[in-house]
Amino acid sequence: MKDFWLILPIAVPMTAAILALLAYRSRAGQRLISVIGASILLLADIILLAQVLRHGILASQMGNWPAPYGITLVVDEFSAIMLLLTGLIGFAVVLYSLINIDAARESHGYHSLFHFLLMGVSGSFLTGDLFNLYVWFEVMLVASFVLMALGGERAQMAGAIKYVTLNLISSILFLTALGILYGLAGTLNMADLGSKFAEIAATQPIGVMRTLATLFIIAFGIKAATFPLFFWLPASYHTPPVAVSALFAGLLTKVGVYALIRVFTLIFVHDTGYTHTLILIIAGLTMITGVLGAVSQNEFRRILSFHIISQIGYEIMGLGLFSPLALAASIYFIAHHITAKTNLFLVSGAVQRLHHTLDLRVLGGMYRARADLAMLFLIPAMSLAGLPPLSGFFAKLGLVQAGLLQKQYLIVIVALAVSLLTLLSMAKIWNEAFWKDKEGSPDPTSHGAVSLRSYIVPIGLLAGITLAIGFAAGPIFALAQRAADQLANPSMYIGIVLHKG
Amino acid sequence: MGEVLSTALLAIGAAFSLIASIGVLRFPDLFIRMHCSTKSATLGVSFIMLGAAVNFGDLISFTKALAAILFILVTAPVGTHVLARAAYYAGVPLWKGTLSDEMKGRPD
Amino acid sequence: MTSLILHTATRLLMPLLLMFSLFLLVRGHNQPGGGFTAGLVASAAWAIYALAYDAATARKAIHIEPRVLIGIGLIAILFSGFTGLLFHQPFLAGQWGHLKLGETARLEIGTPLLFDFGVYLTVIGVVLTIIFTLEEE
Amino acid sequence: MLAPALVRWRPAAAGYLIAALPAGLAIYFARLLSVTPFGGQVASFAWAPSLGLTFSCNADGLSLFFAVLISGIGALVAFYSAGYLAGHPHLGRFYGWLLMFMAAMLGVAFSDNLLLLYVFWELTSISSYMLIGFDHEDKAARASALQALLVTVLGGSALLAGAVMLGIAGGTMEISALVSRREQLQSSPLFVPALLLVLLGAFTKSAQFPFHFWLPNAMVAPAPVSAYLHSAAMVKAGVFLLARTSPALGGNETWTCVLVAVGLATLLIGGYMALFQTDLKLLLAYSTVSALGLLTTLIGLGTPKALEAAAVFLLAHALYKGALFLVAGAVDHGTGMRDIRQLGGLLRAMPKTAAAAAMAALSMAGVIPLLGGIAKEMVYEVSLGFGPWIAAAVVVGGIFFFYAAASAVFGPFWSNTGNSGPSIPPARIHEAPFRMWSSALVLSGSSLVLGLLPQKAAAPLAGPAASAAAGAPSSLELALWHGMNPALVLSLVTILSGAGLYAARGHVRRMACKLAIPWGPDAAYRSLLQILNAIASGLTLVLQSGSLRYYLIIILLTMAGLAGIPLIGQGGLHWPSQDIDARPSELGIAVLILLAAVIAIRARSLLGAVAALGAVGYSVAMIYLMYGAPDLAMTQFLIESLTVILFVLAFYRFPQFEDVGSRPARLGNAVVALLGGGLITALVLLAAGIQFHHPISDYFAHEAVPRGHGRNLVNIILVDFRALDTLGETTVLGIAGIGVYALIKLKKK
Amino acid sequence: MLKGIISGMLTIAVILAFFRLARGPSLPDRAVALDLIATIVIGLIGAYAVNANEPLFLDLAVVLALIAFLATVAFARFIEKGGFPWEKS
Amino acid sequence: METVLAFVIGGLFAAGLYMMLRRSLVKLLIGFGLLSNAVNLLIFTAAQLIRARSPIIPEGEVALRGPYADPLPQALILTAIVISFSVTAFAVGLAYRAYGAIGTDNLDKIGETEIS
Amino acid sequence: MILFLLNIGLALIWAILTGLFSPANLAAGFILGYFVLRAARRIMKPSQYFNTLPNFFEFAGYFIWELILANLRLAYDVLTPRHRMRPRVLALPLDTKTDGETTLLATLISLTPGTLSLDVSADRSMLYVHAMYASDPDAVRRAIKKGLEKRVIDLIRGTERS
Ligand code: NA
Ligand code: NA
Repeated sequence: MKDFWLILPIAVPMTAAILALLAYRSRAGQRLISVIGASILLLADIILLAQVLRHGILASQMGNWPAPYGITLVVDEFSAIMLLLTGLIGFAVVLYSLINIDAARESHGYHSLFHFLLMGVSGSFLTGDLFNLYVWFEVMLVASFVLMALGGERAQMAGAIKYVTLNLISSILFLTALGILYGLAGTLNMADLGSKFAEIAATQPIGVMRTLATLFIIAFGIKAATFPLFFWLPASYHTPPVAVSALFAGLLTKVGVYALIRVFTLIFVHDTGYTHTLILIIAGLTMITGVLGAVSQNEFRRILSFHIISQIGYEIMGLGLFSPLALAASIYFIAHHITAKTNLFLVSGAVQRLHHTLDLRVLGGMYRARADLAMLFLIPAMSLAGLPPLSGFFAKLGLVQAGLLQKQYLIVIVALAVSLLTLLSMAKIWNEAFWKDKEGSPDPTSHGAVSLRSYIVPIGLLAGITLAIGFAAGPIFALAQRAADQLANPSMYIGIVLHKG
Repeated sequence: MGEVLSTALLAIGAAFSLIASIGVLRFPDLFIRMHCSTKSATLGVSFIMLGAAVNFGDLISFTKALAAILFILVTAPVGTHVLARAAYYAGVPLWKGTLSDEMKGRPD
Repeated sequence: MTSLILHTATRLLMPLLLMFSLFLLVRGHNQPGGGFTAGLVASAAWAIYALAYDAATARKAIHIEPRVLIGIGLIAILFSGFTGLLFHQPFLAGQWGHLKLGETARLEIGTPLLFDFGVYLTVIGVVLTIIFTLEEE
Repeated sequence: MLAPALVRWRPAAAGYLIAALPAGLAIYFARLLSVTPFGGQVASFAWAPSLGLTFSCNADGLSLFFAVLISGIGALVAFYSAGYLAGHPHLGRFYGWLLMFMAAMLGVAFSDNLLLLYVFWELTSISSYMLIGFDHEDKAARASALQALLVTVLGGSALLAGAVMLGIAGGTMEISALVSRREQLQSSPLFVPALLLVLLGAFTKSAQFPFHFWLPNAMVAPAPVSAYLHSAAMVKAGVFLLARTSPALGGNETWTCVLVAVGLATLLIGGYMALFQTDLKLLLAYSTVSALGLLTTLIGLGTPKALEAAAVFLLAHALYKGALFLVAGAVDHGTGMRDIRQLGGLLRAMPKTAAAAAMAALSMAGVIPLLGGIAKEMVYEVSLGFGPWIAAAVVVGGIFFFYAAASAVFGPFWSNTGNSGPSIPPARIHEAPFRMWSSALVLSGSSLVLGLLPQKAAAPLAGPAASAAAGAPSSLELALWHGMNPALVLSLVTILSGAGLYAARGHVRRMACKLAIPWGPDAAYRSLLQILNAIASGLTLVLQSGSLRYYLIIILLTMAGLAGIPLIGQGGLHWPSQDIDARPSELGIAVLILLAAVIAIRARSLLGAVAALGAVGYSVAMIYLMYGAPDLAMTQFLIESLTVILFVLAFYRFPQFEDVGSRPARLGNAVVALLGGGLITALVLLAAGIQFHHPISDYFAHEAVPRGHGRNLVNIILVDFRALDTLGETTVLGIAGIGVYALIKLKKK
Repeated sequence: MLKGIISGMLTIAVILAFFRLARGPSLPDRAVALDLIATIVIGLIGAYAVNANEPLFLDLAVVLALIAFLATVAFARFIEKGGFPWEKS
Repeated sequence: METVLAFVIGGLFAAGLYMMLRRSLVKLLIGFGLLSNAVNLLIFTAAQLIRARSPIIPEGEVALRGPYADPLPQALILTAIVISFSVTAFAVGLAYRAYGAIGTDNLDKIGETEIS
Repeated sequence: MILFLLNIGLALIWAILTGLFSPANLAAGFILGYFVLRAARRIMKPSQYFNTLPNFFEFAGYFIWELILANLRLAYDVLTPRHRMRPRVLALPLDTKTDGETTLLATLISLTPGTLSLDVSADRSMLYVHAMYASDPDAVRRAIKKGLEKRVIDLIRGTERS
């Protein structure tokens, strides 16, 4: 049965994508397929998490070829959490897309591409093979390339070109690292690598291993948008339709973070004094540059885009600290960030729907006109700034505790300062778009004429989840800790992939 | 015996190929160069294929070599024709030593 | 293009090339070839056709919308993967049977071949989609 | 939460109903206080136990004392607001935030867990942000709200870090447990930094110098908000925190020195700033800052007596300052202005408000029998015990209080007209509505009642608080009259000097204005924000320059630097030891590849470059062929040709390449490119130098025929052993096909 | 030895054709050069098949011939459509 | 040969990167094409070069004996080739479309839209 | 009928290519060929190439010999420093009737000494040829008409009759 559940997160979106492709003549059909597909995916991800919680790490050997010869799909709790988040974001954004994506984009394959993207993301979280991870990366990337560029004119094209180019460089570097790694280790199965790597590392000059590790850090770092490799993100995320930005904001960089965490807890764990310190330094710089970028911006979505970067810094800070608590905090942070950031993008879409702009200098009067939307903005925004009792607070708290416990005071100071600056820029959005009066604004009640009901549903759903992650911080953080414990003690993972699975 | 024949065929083929290259590099205009690439190169490759077939000596290799030769013989002149025709209409100049052009001024 | 010679030659070459592509596909499991190469050869054949005439003529000749071909190809791949699950094995576990062809010869047939066929169709669908699209611009 | 709905449903009654809730709570807490004079934890459940966050409440004297204040004054303020904001379209939202604030304050008061306290602490910051910015169309209101938020959350962050460090040092986050581990805690090396961080949190919240500036700026808020948050409740949260943690953290030199120094500085600077304020609310705000400084000083002194004095003074201050802010609101409401130089003679027009004002002002001035008088006596008495300097400072503070009370109330209500400038036409002045003056009157009346009944009413409130803060039970003795003692002398000095100062107020203001320093923390805050914005914009402009080339260069340099340095520095550069074993034709192909690459670079025509790319691809295919990879070669030939055709198909109408850029730029790019290439060469040399046996492939070679049913290992790997890769790869291909179609077909009409 | 010379001759032939490719001057010139390169590479593969004793490689020859034809037709088509205006000498 | 190829790969990398650093969109794509080839060659080389039989089991035998080329990197490269072809095809479409939307091939002229 | 023969031809090619002449494999080839033809039917106009397949091979063999002769002359020209060619573009009136005949002729002209087909006129009455050694244009024309064209027509029509 586990073989069945394990393949679903790949097979369901793939099926949905194919069916949506075949239904190219019927827009309604595509929409229906899309929603049903996303719902089933969410359901499957929930069941998978439940299975993992009940039975522990699950593995399925594709093609019935034992590891390390074939490709293994593995789900530990970390993967299961990431998958669930994928399903969730997919579901919310599909609902949102129904109103946010125009008919032309829909009839030109939007839904199909959407599900291909989910397929790539899910595959990345499932696979236990490093080269297969590259393949899933590419599935996700190419789908995202198309979504990024689809239907765009000048600005969107300019953004897409940068997005595509820099991500291609990342793929090239990843492939380079893979080639070298295969040359050294003769295997690509991550568990196999994990079990052999101590031995390999011992026989090689330290510089070799460090260079290899660095290549992975850079390749994944570009995907995850860390300092100083993040340029593609702010260059592009504000250009496509909001639903697309929201999906990207939620999922894409997280795959890079996931890959970093996976590889640097399973394989490269023999020189943490170098590798993880490097990651920690990158984390700090990422936070700082990201948040400063956000502070410098005056456009809703651009601010959010830069904040993705600074939040990525937090997410890999836990990896850099490399203790079970820190990893747990990172995992919790990822869950929090995916939900909150996607939601903020969704809110920006609703704002754009009302005002046809996202320029804060022009926007205004939203609090007066749309208190419901305002409150739904406040929840993820304050959460992002790490204010209690919202999810972001617990994420920050975990990292701060982990950092202080390891006497990494500098990174803690950075984390707290960046959180304050995050608050500053969230408050800036609030001040400008919601509090300020719109200059020469038409009757604010005219906003009421534009129905936002269909926007409110997915936004409310995600806001509810943000609240839930905060209020149920105890059990959810405990879950993150279990996942982190599995990461910190990879022997079980290795054992299940190589012997039992 | 087979090996000698095979090597000879290969050598002849290689020589023709080299000649084709030199011709394409040396000849004064496109159309004259095309004579080279169509005839010499095609022949050269055909010899090499034959040489390979002789070398392996089995039916399958022979069939394959023949199939390749046939294919090249069909495609090479057609390709040259299409290209020459397009080039002519695109105004690629003839060598100054060309004596006459009876195609000139045709409407299509 | 309006070249009589090219048109005639293309009509001659098309079946040969398609045949050759099937040949590459079928023997790919044992010799160089396989779905991807075969698919490229087949699409090259259609591409020549599209260039010799035009994309609209080629579309008419091929009967089926190339994008649908992509879908069918991917479905074949997915289907070959799911048969493993039907036999309580993991996804993509190959299932084999054979057809007796005379006394000694027998043709082995298995889901990996279906998989390869899916690759073949997808490749054709993709290359044709791209070439037709660009050609129609 | 329901408040907005309630207001919409029954606007008139909403004020009463909403005020009833905190009023009921106040009575409940007061009763509880009389039952549990020195309490402990009453409830606890885990919230996020692994992070040390439990929902544990401690209902001791201190928390109940605060709870009574918070809910009692809250009830009055809520009631008052119904009048002050009558008919305001967003009254419902106002109540929502107000009640949320109140709940958060109560949470602060009852938290026993440091993190839980922090949770509520920040909730007060957010609700205060919303309340300060209530008139959000006003730019100043937005700016002030943001300022208050940033300053308090800055402190909050410090508090958080401090709390976590205390938790690490003490092994628990429960304050009550920390008290019992005081020795262990205070001997930890983490203690002093943790303490300083916690204090920073408290200081920002309680507007201690140099973080006091947000408080006067927050006066843009509606009067009830000023009364509640910025005099009675929120700003006391910092003081509360000090009191709450003093048993655990106090009693050492750092604690005393920092608190007393900061407290006194705040006391004096606040009072001094109050001297030249002409805006009624600003005047009150600075005197609040000053009072908060006094409270901090007292807690810093830390003796039981000092803590008692602090409790009583806190109570007195909450009552009179809250009342005065309400009065200020009424004045503003009735006259439309707040400039004390222009206000005058309001007594006649607003007698009820005047009565409230008078009582509050007398309490503030420290006049017996109001509670403020008693408090002041106690403060003086305590301060005298700590030497002349502290006593002198405290007395100066008292003089400032007196001056401020007189300016705020005597001038506007009793002096005949404004001191200067035009006065408002009396006709437009009107008494505040019932809900407003009654609230103010009740609040200031309490000062009188508690002052008259010190032992019966005030002591039971403040006493348990003081004991809880001291960490030991004590019995607070309050009396109206202590007889002639040094404190009384000081009081008289205070009153006389205060009166003198007020009489000379014109000179004082002018003098103070001359002495006023043009820069201060407020200016520092603004320039800090400006610098931040400048740095942010500058850095972002530099980093996110918009040039793809620049991005690529940075990424490549990062790669070359990060990956190259360990390679060079820590061994890894590897020169091949074996002979270069290459056949001539292989060498020829190698040369061809490099030659084609050079042609691709130098090509002026698109086609030349594309053809060169094709040549590279063909040559690479030949290498595959030579090393036993026919499948690869075949695919590569096909793909490479198809790529060339695609390029041609798409770009045949493109213009010729434009000029290639300046020579230095090209040179720079070439260096970057060569660095990248060099690194890769080094890596390949290294990887190829390690001869790794490949057992995995032997498995394929043995399983292919029996279980893979085929002979071409590469193909079997593709469709069987690693079919999942191929599935993904084919999907990528499919997406690309759909993508090109969609991208090109979908165009704006 | 002789086999090496044969491969060498073919490689030289490719390089020479390459010069024509780079030099042009017209687009059809380049196309002819490309076609020639493809053809010679077919020969190279045949020779290499003999060298390596791998009859399998002969299949590649057919594939390459097909591809060379495709490329030529494509170029001709674009020349006819008036592409690469700047390529006309 | 590994040594020679190491320099070939490095050279291709450098050439590809240099091409990507030019201003032209099309050159960028060609640069990517060079890089892709370089990377595939890198995998091929790093995994060990064996001048030997193709990994195809002869008729009548059940397993490969003697030295043979490692089929796994070949399969990986095949996958990488297909993926980079897909990406290239898409990028070509994108460049074509971008040229239509922006009206230039010059990358320096399309980059000013990032800071608000 | 033509299609049927073509189908058999494809089956044979299949068998040759796969190198397995078992009845089953031939049947498989036939079935595959059937589908190929079905797919290609729309583009195939009825024509007669495949019933002359064996002759075609023979014919091709003959021209390979011609090709060798042509190349020797060309090689001489390539390898000697002076260009001795006398190129012309000639118009050649056609007697071929079908597209197939014309195509075959044009192809062969390109493969034989000194001549290269450039284009067929729109009314298919004229073939334009680039000739390398054409000091006397009419001689070239005559040679083609008497030699190649006649052979092509004979080959195709002759076979058709038999
Ligand atoms: Na590639
Ligand atoms: Na790639």
